Amino acid sequence: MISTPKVDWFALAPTLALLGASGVALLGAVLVPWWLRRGLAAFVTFGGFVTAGVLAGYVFDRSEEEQELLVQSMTRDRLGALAAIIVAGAGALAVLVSWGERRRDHQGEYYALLAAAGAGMVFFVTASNLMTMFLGLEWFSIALYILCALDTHRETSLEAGLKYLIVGSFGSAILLFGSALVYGATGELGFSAIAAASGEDEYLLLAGLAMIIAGLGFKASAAPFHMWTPDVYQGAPSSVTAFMSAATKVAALVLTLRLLVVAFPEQEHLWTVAVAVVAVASLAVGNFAALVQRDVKRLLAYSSVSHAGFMLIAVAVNTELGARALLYYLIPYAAGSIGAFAVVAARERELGVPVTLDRLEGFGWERPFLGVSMWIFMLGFMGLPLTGGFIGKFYVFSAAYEAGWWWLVIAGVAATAVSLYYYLAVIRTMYMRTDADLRPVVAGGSPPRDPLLAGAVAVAVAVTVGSFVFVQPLIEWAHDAAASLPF
Amino acid sequence: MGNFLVWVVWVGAAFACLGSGVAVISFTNPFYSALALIGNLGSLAVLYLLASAEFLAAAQVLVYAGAVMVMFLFVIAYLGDSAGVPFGGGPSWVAVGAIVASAAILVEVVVAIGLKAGGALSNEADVGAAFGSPGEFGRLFLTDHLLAFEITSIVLLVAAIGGVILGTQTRSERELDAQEAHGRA
Amino acid sequence: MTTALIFLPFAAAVVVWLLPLPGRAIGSLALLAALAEVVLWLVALFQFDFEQQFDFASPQLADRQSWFSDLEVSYHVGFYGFSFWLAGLAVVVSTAAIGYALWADRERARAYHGLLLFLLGAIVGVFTAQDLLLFYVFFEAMLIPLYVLVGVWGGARRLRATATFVIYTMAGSLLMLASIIAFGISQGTFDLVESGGSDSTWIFLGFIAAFAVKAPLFPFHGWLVDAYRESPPEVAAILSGVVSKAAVYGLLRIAIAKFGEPLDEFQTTILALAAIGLVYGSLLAFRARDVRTVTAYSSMAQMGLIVIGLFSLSEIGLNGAILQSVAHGLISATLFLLAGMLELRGGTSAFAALGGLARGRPALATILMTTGVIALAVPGSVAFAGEFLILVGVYGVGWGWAAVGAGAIVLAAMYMLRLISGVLHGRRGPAATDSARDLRPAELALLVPLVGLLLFLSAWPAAITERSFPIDFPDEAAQAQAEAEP
Amino acid sequence: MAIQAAWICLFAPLAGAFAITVMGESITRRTAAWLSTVSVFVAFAGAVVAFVELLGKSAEEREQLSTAWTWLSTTNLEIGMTLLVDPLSVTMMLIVSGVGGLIVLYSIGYMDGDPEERRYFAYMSFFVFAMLLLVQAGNFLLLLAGWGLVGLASYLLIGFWHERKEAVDAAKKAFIMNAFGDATMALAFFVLIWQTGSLEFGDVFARAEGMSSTLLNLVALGLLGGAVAKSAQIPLHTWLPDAMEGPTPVSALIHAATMVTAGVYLIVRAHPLFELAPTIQDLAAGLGAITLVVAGLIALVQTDIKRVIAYSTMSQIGYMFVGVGLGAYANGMFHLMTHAFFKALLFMAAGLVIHHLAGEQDIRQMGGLRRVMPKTAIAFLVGSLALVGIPPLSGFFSKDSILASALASGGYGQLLFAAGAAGALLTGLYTFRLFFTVFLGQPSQLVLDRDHGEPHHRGEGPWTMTVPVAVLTVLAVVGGWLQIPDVWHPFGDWLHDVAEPLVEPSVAQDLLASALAVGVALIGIGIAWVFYGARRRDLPRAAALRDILEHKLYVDELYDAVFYRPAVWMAGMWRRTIEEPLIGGSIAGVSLGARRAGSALGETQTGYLRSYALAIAGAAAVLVVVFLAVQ
Amino acid sequence: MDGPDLAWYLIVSAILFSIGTLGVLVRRSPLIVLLSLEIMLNAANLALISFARLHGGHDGQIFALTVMAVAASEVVVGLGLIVAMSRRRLTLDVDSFRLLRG
Repeated sequence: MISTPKVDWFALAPTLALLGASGVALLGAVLVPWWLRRGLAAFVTFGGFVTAGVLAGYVFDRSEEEQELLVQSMTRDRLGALAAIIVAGAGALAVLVSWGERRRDHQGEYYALLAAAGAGMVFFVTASNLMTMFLGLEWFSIALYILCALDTHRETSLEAGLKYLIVGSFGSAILLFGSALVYGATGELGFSAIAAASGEDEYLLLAGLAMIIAGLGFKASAAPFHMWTPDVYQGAPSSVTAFMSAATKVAALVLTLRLLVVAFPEQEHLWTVAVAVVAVASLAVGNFAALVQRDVKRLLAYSSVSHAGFMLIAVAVNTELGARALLYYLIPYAAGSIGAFAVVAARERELGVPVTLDRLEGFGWERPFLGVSMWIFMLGFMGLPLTGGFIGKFYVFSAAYEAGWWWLVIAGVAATAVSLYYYLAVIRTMYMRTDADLRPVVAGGSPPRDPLLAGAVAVAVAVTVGSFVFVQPLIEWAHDAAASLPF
Repeated sequence: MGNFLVWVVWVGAAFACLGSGVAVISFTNPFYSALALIGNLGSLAVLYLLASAEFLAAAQVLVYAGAVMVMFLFVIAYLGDSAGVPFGGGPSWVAVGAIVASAAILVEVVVAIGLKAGGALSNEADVGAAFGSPGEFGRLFLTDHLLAFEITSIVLLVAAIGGVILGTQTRSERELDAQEAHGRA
Repeated sequence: MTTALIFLPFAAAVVVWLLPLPGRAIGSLALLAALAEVVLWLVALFQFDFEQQFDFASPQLADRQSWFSDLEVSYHVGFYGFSFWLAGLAVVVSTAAIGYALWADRERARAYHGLLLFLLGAIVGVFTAQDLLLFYVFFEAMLIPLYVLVGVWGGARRLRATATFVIYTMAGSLLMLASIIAFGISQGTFDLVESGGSDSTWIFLGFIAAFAVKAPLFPFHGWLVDAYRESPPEVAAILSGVVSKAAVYGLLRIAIAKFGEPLDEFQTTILALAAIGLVYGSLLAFRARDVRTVTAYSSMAQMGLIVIGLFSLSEIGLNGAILQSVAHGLISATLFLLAGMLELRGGTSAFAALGGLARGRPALATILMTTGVIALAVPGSVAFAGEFLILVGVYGVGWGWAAVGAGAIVLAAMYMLRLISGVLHGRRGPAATDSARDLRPAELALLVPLVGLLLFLSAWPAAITERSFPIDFPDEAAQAQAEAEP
Repeated sequence: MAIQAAWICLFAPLAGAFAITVMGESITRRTAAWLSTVSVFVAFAGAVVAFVELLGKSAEEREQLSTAWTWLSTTNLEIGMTLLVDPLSVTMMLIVSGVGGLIVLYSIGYMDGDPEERRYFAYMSFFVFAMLLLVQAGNFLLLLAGWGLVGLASYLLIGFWHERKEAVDAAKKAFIMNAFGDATMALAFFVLIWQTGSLEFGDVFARAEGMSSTLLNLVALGLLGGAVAKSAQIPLHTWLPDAMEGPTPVSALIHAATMVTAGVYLIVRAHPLFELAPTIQDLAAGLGAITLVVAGLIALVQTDIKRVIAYSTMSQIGYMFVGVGLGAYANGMFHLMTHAFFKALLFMAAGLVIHHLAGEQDIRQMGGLRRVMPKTAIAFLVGSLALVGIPPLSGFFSKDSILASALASGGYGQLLFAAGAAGALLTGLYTFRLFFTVFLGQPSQLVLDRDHGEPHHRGEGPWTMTVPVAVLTVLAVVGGWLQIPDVWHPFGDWLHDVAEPLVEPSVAQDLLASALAVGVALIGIGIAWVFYGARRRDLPRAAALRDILEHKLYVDELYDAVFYRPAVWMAGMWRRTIEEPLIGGSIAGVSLGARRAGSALGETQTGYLRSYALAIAGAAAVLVVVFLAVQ
Repeated sequence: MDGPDLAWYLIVSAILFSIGTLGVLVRRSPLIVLLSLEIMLNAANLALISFARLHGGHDGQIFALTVMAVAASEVVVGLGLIVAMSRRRLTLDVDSFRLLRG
């Protein structure tokens, strides 16, 4: 006789909402007539993401005390809830961005997979044992593999898909083996249990930890595990890239934080340094490589690598302030990257070709709103004032300095200085070419109107700027979320 | 006596497993590699058995060696010659690095194990007959690891959808082919 | 009050951006907003209590509002005597610049005027910020509009100019950010009024780096010439006249007010850099080939002089520095606007192409001559008063500095006279055709107020010096002077 | 009352200048001219009122200070917009505004027809204002302000004809040399401020005793530097001859009567400081002596009528320096005054000639003008005699009083006396060389042409030009009678309280000095007659000497080589070796390096999927190793 | 237990893992790369199972079972991709996919 376990459905609600949306969209893809599919699927998915966000908000509100459910399968706490909110928001924006995409095949499936991936992430950030972590990871990863390869008629899309799939599976295989070693060393899967059990014997544990860090570093696209990032971001459909760049990072970094802080407090002296080194590597690689890029999506991909570096600084300091910094940083960053890729997508649809820097020439004057928005996103990435990106960097550096990692501050500052060059290059091409040296771009007629995308961009701008003005509330959320970790 | 038999079986299985593994990555023709993998999985199943994971052993044979590999073979057959490509090659530093890296990982893990072997590895817990039995699995999957179970199913579902999507030819592809055909004509 | 002074331009900028009006209309609107800002400043002038003793602990017309509490960062603005004059300078010069933009009828007027107003707001913010982070925010916020203004509306080599300018400046200010963080975290608050002093050399140098680039001090002036040469004249006016003064405020409010030991430690070094910059700038200005470059290098020299005044750490020197800041702001703004007007006529400001413009153009000749002689600090002019105080102050540190400064007066005479003669005197250059008419009433309406202010201050420099530091300057400076006193 | 008069005196000319500038085209040139003239004469009226006021007072109450507003102030230094009215400043006010008024009046005729008359008169009024500010200033900084502003005015007026490169260059040169003087004075003031904490004359003089002798010497030296620059004494003398590029009235006013003598005024004004630094004061006298001789020599070889007079100005100021340098302040000032009269007279007479000959200034083109313009000839003769110091004309009394003082002040003084006597000889020589060549002999071709030219060039010029000349002629004659040794000396008494003389020559010395001076002067005239008047002898060939003299002792070339060229060279060198390669290059280098690094990283991104996996595997392996190793 | 020490199981799994790694890193045929990935996952499984045996807890075995499912899913997607590529007549050689680089 099996005693049915007590499941906290409320904690699972966001995930379930998205799963439901995904299911409906999937059914719609087969059942409803073709002309209705796109609308239905998009609507349902959007609704799913919004619902998930709202529910996550409730969860955030209702769980001052974190509690582990189902023998540490997952944790219900504000950290996960906040991350879930960000992911859901990113997903909702991604849906808006995707709408204008003239996708002709697999419309229903596309949205279904988007929702599924979202669900996977929303769950992933709450996972609190190695198994659920691995499963959640595979869950949204597989969905993303498919999404990347979805444009089967585009060779780059297929290539991106294959690269992502193989390298990703390789990464998760290493993660898995690492988990196995950790399990072997402690006999436990749950994070807190591992923390409790570890200590009597280290070597297997350390080997495992190293491999796990590698696996998670892959997902966070931190150097030197980043190399798939530019290729995949460039090859994948822009809306997918937008979603990936924002949501995957949130999920990966939040879970990295949770895992390292909860499960490996004993090994702090090792992983903090390791993460710090990885962070610096990401800063260097991301920024310098971005300098010479011509393709905008690729450029943004490298920039996301460098941002992973900034956020990993916050992880490395391993303090409550660091966690706060990370969680704050994620908000404007997610908004900014979705917005930026959305703008790129708009230009892509306008021209029907991949967007290189040259093809952005004069864009700022042709489409003032998108141009200014791109401006703001770039400012945010640069970490200039009037955008949340500035406060984010400020917090990260403060955390680093407070924890005594002054050389991380210097590294971050230097990286920022380098990054200016290519972010400004985007602005420059958008605005600063005289009509004389404007090469005629292969633009087709008047730019297609896309209110939904514009709306998404507007929201992203609002978040980017708003997070600069209203720091206090956001930082309080981040504070509460960080408080649920045992520092 | 049983002991000796166990030893023989174990060594045999282990070597079969390793050998087939090597075979998988050294055949030029994926078809043979796939077959080798089946052997590999089978011999692994034996090792599982010896590690008193009966249910897993069974699952291994059925699910893996059965379903999955069949699909593999089917696809390979579907692809035909186009499946065959040069063995390795590419930039030499990749190959060198590959060997070095995998060797390094091996050594490290072995060292780690060896360091631990001095400690706990030799005296494992004694377990009852029910250990690794389907019943246990069922109970655990419906209680403690309910989530894991559900998620697994979701993952499989997503993968299935993916397989379908990627497997079917899309309108855009068809048009592309048509254009190419037109271009050739 | 202060808040209104800061945010009026921002609001106006937004309005200008959003209103779909034709160029001239937008320009006039922006000009109105700027004039309103001037009026607001005058109102503040009467509210400001110059009798109150000067004390960094008590800014006047202050507003404070917590921004985020966990790191003790707040929106805290307020005025001191000296910063009040700097703000006034900013307001006046920006107004003239906007007027010029209206007169020159820039294309894409909405963007242009909006950015100018935005810039004005940011500058006022810098001069009033009483919180380190807020200061940094405004300090950087100045950069954003400047980047576009130069990059979009600038001259032929504007792209290189902007890239150099922005990255150079940012490199400096990022170091400052590091210092700000270090300072704030170690102090437990980022509020300038509440936080105490620090003795950390590195933090000090971080700040110095930013201000040395902004001023600029030798050898951090790599961005200077290109930026001043390529940007639209009115932007160059603001850039050299006002933005560089952000460095003055920063050095005074942060570097000098907060750092005791590092100050004494590096005083000589910085004085040396400033002195080198002074001579270097003057000499290069003397060989420059066009009005803009002369003005560019001369403002480098002048900033060197101002920094000398600041780092004399004597009350006299500080007074002189502030007076000279205001004077130089007005002067270089006028000169850049004049250069722009010359370019509007002849298409160039190169001496080779100009010359002989005095004949038949009395207004142009008078304005340029007046500004020029004030710029070369003819005794009796406000610039002279400023330099005199600065050098008196620095004499207390060492007579050598004063000697160098006095020598620089001669050099200034040399390059300024060269500029005047190059434009006005001698044979007519190819660009000095009859189509190059005398200044128009509109242009005079822009320039006369600036020159008028210069003359007024020449007659009464005490108007500023009596109201910058209404008592003996506190702490280090006073001691320094006391030691210097025989 | 005296004070109000002084204020009016100061600001009337400024108002005139300002009005002319602002009204611009809206008034006729003639109106502008009269506006300026009136403004200066108003100033003169103010001066006279002040003078009378002071005469009425007892010697003690004659010094009055009035501060209108605080000009420049910091918490421990306050400098007011302060006027000082005392016999000395009133004397200067009278000279400046009086002679100035006459010269402005003269300009109306002289500048008639110039397209930019308005500007000219604005400048003139402005100059008078600046000069009055200089002499009325109640503290050193204000004095320096006036000091600089007269320099500015002189720059503007020398370069008045700005199409002419020579004029503009001369103007620049004058300004920059004076700027140097300003700088040295400023340095002196720095010392004073840090030593005495004030720039008020009274405080400074009171507290100066406390200063160390080195500092005192430095201060005096700085002041002397300013004086030398302004008064064109060796070694800062080269700008004055070039300044003759300006209109002749300007030369008369600025470069003869008023501005160039400011150095003398400064020394008298600051005599307490100089007396505390006797070496420097002697140096001043020495420089004066050298200048008076050298300038006299150079004047011998000049062929430009104005330049001859300019050099004679330098030489006469040399006399004044000798005087004040030896502490005979009143005598120095006395000579300053008489010199203002007769030198202005000479210039304006020369101006008449030039005006008559339509701008010709080369004396070799002139001759026999006596017949064409007799009145001018007389005026010029009077001026020359006064300059040479023939009794009973003004120059005689003033110059001989200086020589007497020199004779009275010991060995050094007698040395200077010798120089002065030699100077007297030279004065006679070059002055009458000029007079004879220009006015005697046969009319030159040019003269004849002009004479038979258009009728309105007949005669000697409009009344606006002749009247001032007449007035000055009278003054040049009677101006000296204010002070007759052993008879009466109101001038000396008048200045006695301001600047008490250090030497009181005895009667014998007076007579000896006069006799010698007049004697050598007559000899000089005689030589001039021999060579130029009666053409009895040919000039001795002294090419080398002549060369040196014509190049003003090569001082210009010296400065060119020592200051100007090095500056230019250094500027160019810095641009080439620092600005472009280092400052500019560093930026380019950095950005290039960054891009290089970027593309290098791009290389590693080979696109080979397996290399990506390899990176992960390798990194993981390294991490494991490190972790195990550290443990 | 009878039979060899658990350490030997682990060593086998380690060797197997590195064989798989090697396969992924050197082989150019995507199919064989997929197979090698399978080997890596199975190596992990072996480790899990033997550790489960060591600790006498079921977690390891459960984990292993889920891993099987995950491996299957990866294979499905991978094969789907390969099929799609072959439809586009791309040579099935991972080294040939280099459109995206730099």
